[in-house]
Amino acid sequence: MPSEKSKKRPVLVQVETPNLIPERDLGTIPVLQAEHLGIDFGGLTAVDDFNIAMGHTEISGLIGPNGAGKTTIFNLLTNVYKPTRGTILLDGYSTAGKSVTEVNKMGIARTFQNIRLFDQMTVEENVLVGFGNAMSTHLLTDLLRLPKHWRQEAEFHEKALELLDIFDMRRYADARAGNLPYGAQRRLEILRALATGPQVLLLDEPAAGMNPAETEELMENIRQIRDRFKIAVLLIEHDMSLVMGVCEVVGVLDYGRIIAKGTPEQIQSDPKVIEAYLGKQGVK
Amino acid sequence: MAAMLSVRDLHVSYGAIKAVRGISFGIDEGEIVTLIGANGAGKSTTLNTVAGLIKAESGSIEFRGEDIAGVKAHNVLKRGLALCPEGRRVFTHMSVAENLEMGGYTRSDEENRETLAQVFDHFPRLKERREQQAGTLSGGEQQMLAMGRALMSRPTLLMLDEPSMGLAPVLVEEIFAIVKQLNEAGTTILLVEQNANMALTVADRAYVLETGTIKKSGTGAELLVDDDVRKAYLGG
Amino acid sequence: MTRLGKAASDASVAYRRLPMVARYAINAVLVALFLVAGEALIGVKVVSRYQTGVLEQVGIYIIMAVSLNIATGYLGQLPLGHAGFMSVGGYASAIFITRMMPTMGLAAKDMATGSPAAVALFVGGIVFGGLCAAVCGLVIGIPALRLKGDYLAIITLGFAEIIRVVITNIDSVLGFTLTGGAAGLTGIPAYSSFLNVFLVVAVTIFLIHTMMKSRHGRAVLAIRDNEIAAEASGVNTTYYKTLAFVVSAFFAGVGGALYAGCIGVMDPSKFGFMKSVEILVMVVLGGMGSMLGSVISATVLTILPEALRAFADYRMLAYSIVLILVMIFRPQGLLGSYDFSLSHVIERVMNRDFPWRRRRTKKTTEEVQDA
Amino acid sequence: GGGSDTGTASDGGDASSIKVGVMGPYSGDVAQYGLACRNGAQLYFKQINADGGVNGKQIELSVQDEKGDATEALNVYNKMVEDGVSAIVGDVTSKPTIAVAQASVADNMPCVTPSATTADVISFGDNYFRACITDPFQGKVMADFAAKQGYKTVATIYNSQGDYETGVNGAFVEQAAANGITLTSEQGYAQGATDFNAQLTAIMSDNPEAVLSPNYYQDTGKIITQARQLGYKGVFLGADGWANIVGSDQDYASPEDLEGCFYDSSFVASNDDERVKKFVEDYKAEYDEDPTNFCALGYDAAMIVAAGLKAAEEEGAEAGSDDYRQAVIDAIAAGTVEGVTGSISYKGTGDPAKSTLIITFKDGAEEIFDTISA
Amino acid sequence: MQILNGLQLGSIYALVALGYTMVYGIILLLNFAHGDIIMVGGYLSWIVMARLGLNPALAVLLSVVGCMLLGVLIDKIAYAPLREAPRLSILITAIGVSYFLENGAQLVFGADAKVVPAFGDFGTVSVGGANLSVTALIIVAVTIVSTVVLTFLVQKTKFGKAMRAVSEDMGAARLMGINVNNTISFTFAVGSALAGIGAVLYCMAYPQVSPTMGIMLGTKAFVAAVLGGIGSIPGAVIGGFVVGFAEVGASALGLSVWQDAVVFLLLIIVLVVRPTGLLGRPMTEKV
Ligand SMILES: Nc1ncnc2c1ncn2[C@@H]1O[C@H](COP(=O)(O)OP(=O)(O)OP(=O)(O)O)[C@@H](O)[C@H]1O
Ligand SMILES: Nc1ncnc2c1ncn2[C@@H]1O[C@H](COP(=O)(O)OP(=O)(O)OP(=O)(O)O)[C@@H](O)[C@H]1O
Ligand SMILES: [Mg+2]
Ligand SMILES: [Mg+2]
Repeated sequence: MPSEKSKKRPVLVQVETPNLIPERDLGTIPVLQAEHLGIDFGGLTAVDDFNIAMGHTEISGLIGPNGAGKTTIFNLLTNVYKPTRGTILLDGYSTAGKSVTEVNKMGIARTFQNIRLFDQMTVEENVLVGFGNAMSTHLLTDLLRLPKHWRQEAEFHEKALELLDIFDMRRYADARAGNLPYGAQRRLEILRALATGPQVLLLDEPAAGMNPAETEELMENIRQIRDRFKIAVLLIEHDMSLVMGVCEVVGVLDYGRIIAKGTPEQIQSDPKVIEAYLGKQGVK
Repeated sequence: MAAMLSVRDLHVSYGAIKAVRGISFGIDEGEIVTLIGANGAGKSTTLNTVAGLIKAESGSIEFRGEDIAGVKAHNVLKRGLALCPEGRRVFTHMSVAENLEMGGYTRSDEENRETLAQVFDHFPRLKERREQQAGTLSGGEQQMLAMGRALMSRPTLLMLDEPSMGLAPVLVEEIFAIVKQLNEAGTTILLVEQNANMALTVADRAYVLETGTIKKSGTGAELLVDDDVRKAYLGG
Repeated sequence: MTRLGKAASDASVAYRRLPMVARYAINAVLVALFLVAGEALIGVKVVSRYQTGVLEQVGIYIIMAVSLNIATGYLGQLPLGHAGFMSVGGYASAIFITRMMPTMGLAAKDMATGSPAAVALFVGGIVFGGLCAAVCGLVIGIPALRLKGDYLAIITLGFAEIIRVVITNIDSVLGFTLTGGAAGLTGIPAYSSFLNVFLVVAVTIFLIHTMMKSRHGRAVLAIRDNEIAAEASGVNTTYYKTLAFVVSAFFAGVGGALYAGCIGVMDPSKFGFMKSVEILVMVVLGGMGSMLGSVISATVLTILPEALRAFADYRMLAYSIVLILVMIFRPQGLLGSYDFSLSHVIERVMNRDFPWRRRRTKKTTEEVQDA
Repeated sequence: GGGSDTGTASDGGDASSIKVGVMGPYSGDVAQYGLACRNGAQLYFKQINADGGVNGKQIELSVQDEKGDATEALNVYNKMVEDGVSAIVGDVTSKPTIAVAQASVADNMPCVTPSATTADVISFGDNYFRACITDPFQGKVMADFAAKQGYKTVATIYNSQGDYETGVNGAFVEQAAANGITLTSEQGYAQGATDFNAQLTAIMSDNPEAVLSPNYYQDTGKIITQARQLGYKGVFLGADGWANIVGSDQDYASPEDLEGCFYDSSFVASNDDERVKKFVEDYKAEYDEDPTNFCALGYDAAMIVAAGLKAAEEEGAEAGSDDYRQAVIDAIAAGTVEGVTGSISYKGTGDPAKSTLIITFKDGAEEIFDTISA
Repeated sequence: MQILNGLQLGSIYALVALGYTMVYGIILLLNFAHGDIIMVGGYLSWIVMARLGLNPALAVLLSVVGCMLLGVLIDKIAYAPLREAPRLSILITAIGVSYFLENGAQLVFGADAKVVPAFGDFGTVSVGGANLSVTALIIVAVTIVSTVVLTFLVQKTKFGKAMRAVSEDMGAARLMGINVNNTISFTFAVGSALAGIGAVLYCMAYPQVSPTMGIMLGTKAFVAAVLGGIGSIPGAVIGGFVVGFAEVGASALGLSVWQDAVVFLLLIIVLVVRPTGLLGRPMTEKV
């Protein structure tokens, strides 16, 4: 079972590979594959016949007008919504019938469009909650403060700080997450998702509310995360500079259906996409 | 001509946190003025204070020659000053139509019928979804609803707090087009934006806010080419 | 691109910390000192019998408040049936101990002597009481935790009322003597003393503390702060909600067990909704999620009605006014979510980090915010 | 009035006074009983002080509220012991009284409860006495009375969460069976219930000749009113919880509805007995209201305590000593007190041997129907 | 016969539950003091009729107006300062107010129950052979009328919509030009007036008032409101009747000792099957 496998999977091992080219179509199983995915809300078909196959270290983008169904797709992929139709395979295993928690343990982590942090907890604690998947002490061990408890706490304290370093956030480690500036909150959410040890990271509008300078830095960070941990990233974004700058493949969604797919360049010049989404300005 | 809205030496705090530290600015009738600045600069705090949601610590806010500092939000609105708040804040359990109806709370039914038609012209999507529960709208749809709702009170000064946040590029364009349109139709506009590029393009004048104080001001065109501004807010 | 926050990390290295062993040792010594001093003062009658009695109740309500705080302050739910668990624990332990006494050759007055058999029976009794309450917590928790907010509140209230009706009626229905029915359970030996009540308080606080400062506790807090995000971060929300609820019920049962041994009578009608509310008031008044807050407000609110005796007929009126005023002027509770740590205070002293010298450090945090 | 009018604590009071504790619920939902007992007891002690006190010493009262809660009752008890009381009048309701009774054994503190009727109360030690008769005794009295009246079918309706009500009900049901009376239905209700129509409708489907309502007067008032509205014409039987149902300044059930019903009690204000008449007069003069059963029991409990103290004083025991307390207990156990609720004496237990009155309602007034001697 | 019993009891629960639901609907407060407001209403009726010997109509008027004012006053003094505070703090304040009213009433009126004189001699009517109490019929009728009026008020009037807007987002409601404090006061006035009506009906059916009478009545009505889906007006009414019938039904089946347990068990079953009560709107949160 994948969940058992993923339980044992060490988190955040930095994979040393010189080759950073996405391994699309290399004959390996896609890390994430969805087929004919669809969901209806009452009469509204929010998503219909959505297909995706992602390579293990691919950065893909999902764009589309407001209300196109992008966030809904994330909710389907993480089993927050049960799909009306279609299948989702993670590393070849179906996620059907799994709880949100189990899907996360299988290897899909996400952030939210409207930030959802553990506001009252510290930044480090937020990350440590994510590390929960990798921690293994029994309740009694913790209650009685056996040596194993101390060893594990120390180990993950270090790991958490290392992770925070990615976004240069170590200095915030003891701050309350809810008190962080907006941009830092968005970044912390990404780190928390990373801490759960995913194979696929879903980012819902990570650059929302960031100014262009911050966005640029974020772009760099996303690449860096992919390179260090060798995971796939799927992101939703309205900020075209980010999408065009970092994504290797982009899908365009409108009214719940994919209307175009391809490299950023292809998308940018697709008249359908310009009409439905980009507008004249979007093409800069 | 005296400014329509003039804010002088405004200070606002949340407990120990000083969010706004003595800012002064003015808006003339018919202008589009924008406030830009980084996260946490105090932009929303300024708008909320003008709208009467937050109490100022000190300073004066004059609207059409009348001091409105300390006037309650519902009375501020009656003077013709509407705020479309950050984060949309639509009434999630009410339908789109009911949300718009609430927007016209201080207006007569007849006036509302007219305004509603205009709002639906600006935002056809809202017309399509008039019976949908607002909470289930997508982010962009909710933003449109929030703007439409603010318009329902027929304000003379409309304050918009990050109206383009989370919107598709084509919609951002649309929103700014609407902003211009509204302005041309006679509504004075105070715009707070993260998307400084667009904001400066449409604005007559602009103020740059940094940690609760005004760092720079000028016409939109001036600031668009200002080096410091470009570096900090325009990513170039 | 990763620039390391150099200054900040230097600062954290420079800050001297107490080793964990020392922290626990200091606290253990303090608890021991408190117990020994208390016993001695009672022994020489500086602390009178009346005061000792009130102190024992203070200890019991501390356990009730900190245990409810798990479900309320830490898990973020609003259970209104805590008194139900208290009564289950009280009855279970009282029945267990009274039934076991003959078997173990103990008489009622031996329970106070501290002989090994009595101690074993005492421990067995309160653990048994706690376990029975925990089982009820499990039975209640499974359906209740599917609900949110006020619906959870009312369903727990409902369960507690059912527990009360059951305790009142099972004797007459099943035809044997177990709970004493409406007449109550009487003749419970006085097995709670100042010493063992406060020993149990210390153990309870220790265990709750260690649970909360571990991955399990963090999972519970995460659920409180944002359940959807917790689920998406791999927290098994069903498991941890149930766990928090059951642990909360367990300690409530322990509190009830001590109560039975302290008062000597169990009256089912006293464990209704109002008792649950009384405990909830302690938690909220102290500050949700603050263990020290719960301890302080349980102490104050237990002593307050006694202290207000001088107001005679007006004392309950005075009590209610105090309640309203405190909430109006300190809506976040006496301590908010602040929790006291002696070790942190000692560390501050070690690092000469005093409030009057903090202006400089504060400025740096402001700069951090502005950045 | 009330409150803690204690002086500073000193063992046994000073030479010129004797300290006595009076406890009960003076706030909370059973406060009316506590207050009634307190008024009765205070009246008696006031009178005895006016007459020169006990053995020339004034009685000094420590009056404490326990809200009807066992925990507070224990606190109050401990406080009183510390304040050096020589005896206690209290507690009032059963559970707090039991808590106090259990704790008081070790101190051998003489206590007289005016009104705790549960059988248990006096079983923990020899130091506890009560002024009232017990629940089971009342149930038995009424079952015997029902048999004597020749009722063949009876039903009961009682508060199933009250110890008093279940106590009387249980004994009645048992004795009724022994007396060959058919119990058609036994209906419980919850504490605080106000609507009894459902239970009464169920009872009336068998149309029993009599219905026992062993509840307090407030509930019984509603039960009888609702039953009559539903058209029930039979007899209602009750216990001393009924006392106060009519008279004073308001009627809990209309006199017509009560006509021909019976209850047992040890006190009725309309009694012709000279002692009762004087008590009623004195009480009215002091508090400007009619005394209830509880007032009378409080008064008698105080009388019993005073008699015990008098004997101990005369024996010359040292106030506050073990001997003194034992002397009080011995004197109470051996003596007889002519109280306003009858002649009270103890025969080896803390339960009094005293006569019981069967009271009925005739032409809108209470009247003694029978006296059942001890 | 038992059906009318259930209707009468259910009507009173329903009316009280409506008050809970109104207040909950707007500020998400479980107004623990609601039952005690009814108690005060009961005493007002008693004062007018028993103490002053005045007309029952005056008693009805004074109870309703008195409760209304009391409700608004409680809001202004105890709840309004806490609008921005955590919800639990207001809950505790409500508990404080509840204690205050109970103990205050006991000091003023004494602990013992007072008998409220009859509002009139209504007798019975016979319908199809059964004797029906007119009092019970009046009670049922008043409840139905109150529900209809209230539903209209909340769903159709501008003021009602303002109430809903305030309940969702006070800040946004202010921006719409809604006077939030007035709206909340109005809600308390309506909810407490319902308590006043409830008090009168209660005294008609069970003519006694005592300082603690609000506790049990309040708890049952609270259960009714939750069972129906708290915040929902028709839900409160249905909940009231369900609780009324459950109690009567339990007694009719010979389970009278377990009456309370039956009611709460029913509540639990309903909530397990429908986590937001019979008519409560599902609490979906868009992710
Ligand atoms: N729980 C729900 N119930 C009903 N409709 C829903 C629900 N969730 C989403 N929808 C609808 O599905 C559509 C897609 O919503 P979604 O949130 O996925 O849009 P999106 O592409 O993420 O848009 P945005 O970029 O504005 O965030 C919208 O029209 C929305 O109203
Ligand atoms: N309710 C609040 N309580 C405490 N502090 C607050 C609150 N709201 C804002 N602040 C603080 O006040 C400062 C100014 O915030 P404000 O929301 O006005 O900034 P902004 O310029 O609108 O930023 P953004 O672009 O993120 O919307 C920030 O430091 C923020 O943390
Ligand atoms: Mg989205
Ligand atoms: Mg802002």
